[in-house]
Amino acid sequence: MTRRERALQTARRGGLVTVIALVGLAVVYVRAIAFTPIERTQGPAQKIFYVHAPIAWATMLAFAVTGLLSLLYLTMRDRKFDLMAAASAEVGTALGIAMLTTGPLWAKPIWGTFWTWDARLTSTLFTFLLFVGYLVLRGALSDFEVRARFSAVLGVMALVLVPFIHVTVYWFRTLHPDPVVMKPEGPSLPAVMLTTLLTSLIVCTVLYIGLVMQRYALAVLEDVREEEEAGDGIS
Amino acid sequence: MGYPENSGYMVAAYTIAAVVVLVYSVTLYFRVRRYRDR
Amino acid sequence: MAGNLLTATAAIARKDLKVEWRTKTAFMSSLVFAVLVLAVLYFARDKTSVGDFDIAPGALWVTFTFAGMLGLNRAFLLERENRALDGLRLTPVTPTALFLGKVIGNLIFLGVVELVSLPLFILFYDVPIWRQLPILLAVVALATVGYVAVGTLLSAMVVRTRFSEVMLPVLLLPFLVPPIVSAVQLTWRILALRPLSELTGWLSLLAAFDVIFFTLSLLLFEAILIE
Amino acid sequence: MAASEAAVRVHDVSRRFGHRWVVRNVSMEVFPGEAVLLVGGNGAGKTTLLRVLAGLLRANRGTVDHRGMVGMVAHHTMMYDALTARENLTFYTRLHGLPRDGRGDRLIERLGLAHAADQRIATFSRGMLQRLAIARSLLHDPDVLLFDEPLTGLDDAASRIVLDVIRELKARGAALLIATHQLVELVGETARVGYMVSGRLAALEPIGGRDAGGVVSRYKELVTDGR
Repeated sequence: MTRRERALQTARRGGLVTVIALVGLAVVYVRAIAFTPIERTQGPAQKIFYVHAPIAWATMLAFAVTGLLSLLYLTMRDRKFDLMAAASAEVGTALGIAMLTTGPLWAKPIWGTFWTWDARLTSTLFTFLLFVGYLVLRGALSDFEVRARFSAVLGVMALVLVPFIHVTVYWFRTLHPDPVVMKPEGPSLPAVMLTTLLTSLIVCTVLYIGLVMQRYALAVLEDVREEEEAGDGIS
Repeated sequence: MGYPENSGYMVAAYTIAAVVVLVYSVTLYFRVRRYRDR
Repeated sequence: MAGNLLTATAAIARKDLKVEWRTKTAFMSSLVFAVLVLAVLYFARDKTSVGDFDIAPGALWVTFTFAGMLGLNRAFLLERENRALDGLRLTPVTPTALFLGKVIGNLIFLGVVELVSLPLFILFYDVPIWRQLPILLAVVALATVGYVAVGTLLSAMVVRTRFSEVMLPVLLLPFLVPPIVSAVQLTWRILALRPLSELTGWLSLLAAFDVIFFTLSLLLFEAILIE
Repeated sequence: MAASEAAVRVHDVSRRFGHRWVVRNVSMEVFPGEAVLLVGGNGAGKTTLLRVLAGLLRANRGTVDHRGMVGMVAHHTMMYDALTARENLTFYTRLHGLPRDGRGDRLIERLGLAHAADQRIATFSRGMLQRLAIARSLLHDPDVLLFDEPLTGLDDAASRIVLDVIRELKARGAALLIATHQLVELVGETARVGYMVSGRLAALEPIGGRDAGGVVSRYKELVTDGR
């Protein structure tokens, strides 16, 4: 099986996983809208939580995977890790867009403003910008070996930075009295709401896996084409 | 009913999330397919 | 071996500063930038509603951060001129010495920009600074070390791309959040003459950031030099 | 000539940039006191091979080992325009960890640059820069010297000085590898010629009394065989 065929196979499998996840998402939608009770104090807008939190989790998972793979690439120098890290970063950025749109839509009705500098929202924003920078750096480097090494360095730095950003933003946040009455988590979720949330978490994780498999396969296919175009190798 | 009437935000958030996820999934599928024909 | 590391680091820092002293381009642009930002922030607010006190810490650190970023790239653009980096790599100088030399060069460069723009800051914002100067300078030093270490590492990468001037801020800004937010918080408390106990939290965060990211940047620097 | 002990040994070296192999399966040796010419069209891989030998580029495959220190003179001077000739050499002396015994000044003298020792090299002509680059590459008494187009852009006087230095180095037992298009001047100094054709060492053979024209026709022969 050539590298190309293996990549196409991964892509097919990834496509299947993605379809399963999308069906799962539809199920979550139906369950959240029709079969989960409306929260008394926050109203239907509270249901955004069942979509926003899992997507935020998948986004952060994607970025963490990129960071770990970057570390692996720097130690093992295997291009597979570089291509996977890049795939995970792109998927994370795409999911991040959904995260950063649903977040404020949830904050507005619940907390009164589209953007409150809540620790979690802010640190996810900075993490998102960090990995947009990662993709921008990759785009600016044509030699694939330099691109792999430099993005791995940035990936590792980003991995270590995220906890720092969270602590900084959290300390910054709690020192100012919270202007809003209700805390997002509210009382611990009743069982039916919790299961909706958990299913959504699983679905979003599966979705991430399906998308990253496809994007990784695409990265390999692009690399194979580049190699063919470069002409003959060495004896 | 007693709870604030803000379902509009929910509808907006659910649609945007679905659109983003679907658009990315579909574009990814077609980006890969371009390499499949040869 | 250690002797060589010290002499090489010193030689690189000296050379950077001597070249900068001769050309002064980056220094002047950083300085002019600092004055402009201080002035703009000072005049761009309604004095009645926004007191000196509220804006001063933010103004100081926006000035230092952006003036600093202007100066960071120059360190490695210097090595790209005439491919001087190749010359360095032909000598027994280790990546560690090169990194330390560049960091020290950048620190001294930024230190001078900061020291020159600090009196301007005092001139613009009449905040009670004299008694607190030592602790304030300590905070300035701690924050600058943090972002210069990361900035030096990132600029070593960025100068090898086509648009390094734009790329450095894009990559560096997220890394500025911990040191700069801490510095602003500390500056605000220092200017408000708050007790030391209120400073320890942010000081420990700043110190932790410096130690972790200085070491990390040092370790990762070699991976950038390999061709 | 110590037949067995090569100064630099290259074994099956290949190097690629991205997916393109620029140097393919090159094996060669250069012996002390010998000058080897490396000829080939632009893009044949001469410069890349030299940079791999100098240790500036990693070989993706194969090995390079050299006995003793390496010096390199390339198209770029690897020095700092804002510094003077003397300052540049002092800087490199420090990086090599060498004693400041005036070796820089002696080399400046030897290469006919005494009159401009304290001028910034930004004001230097192409010939003066080339000679200063040679001085830089000789500071640490290297056993192996790599020249990339040493005579390009030099006037007759400067070329004569460079040729004298090459002769002197050979006499002192250094191993020289010279990539060049200026065959007329250098053929006389050469023991062997290496012909690079699209990344491969098509042939490495004694010059066999060939003059510049002879080497060129031999090269054309190899290129046609190659196709």
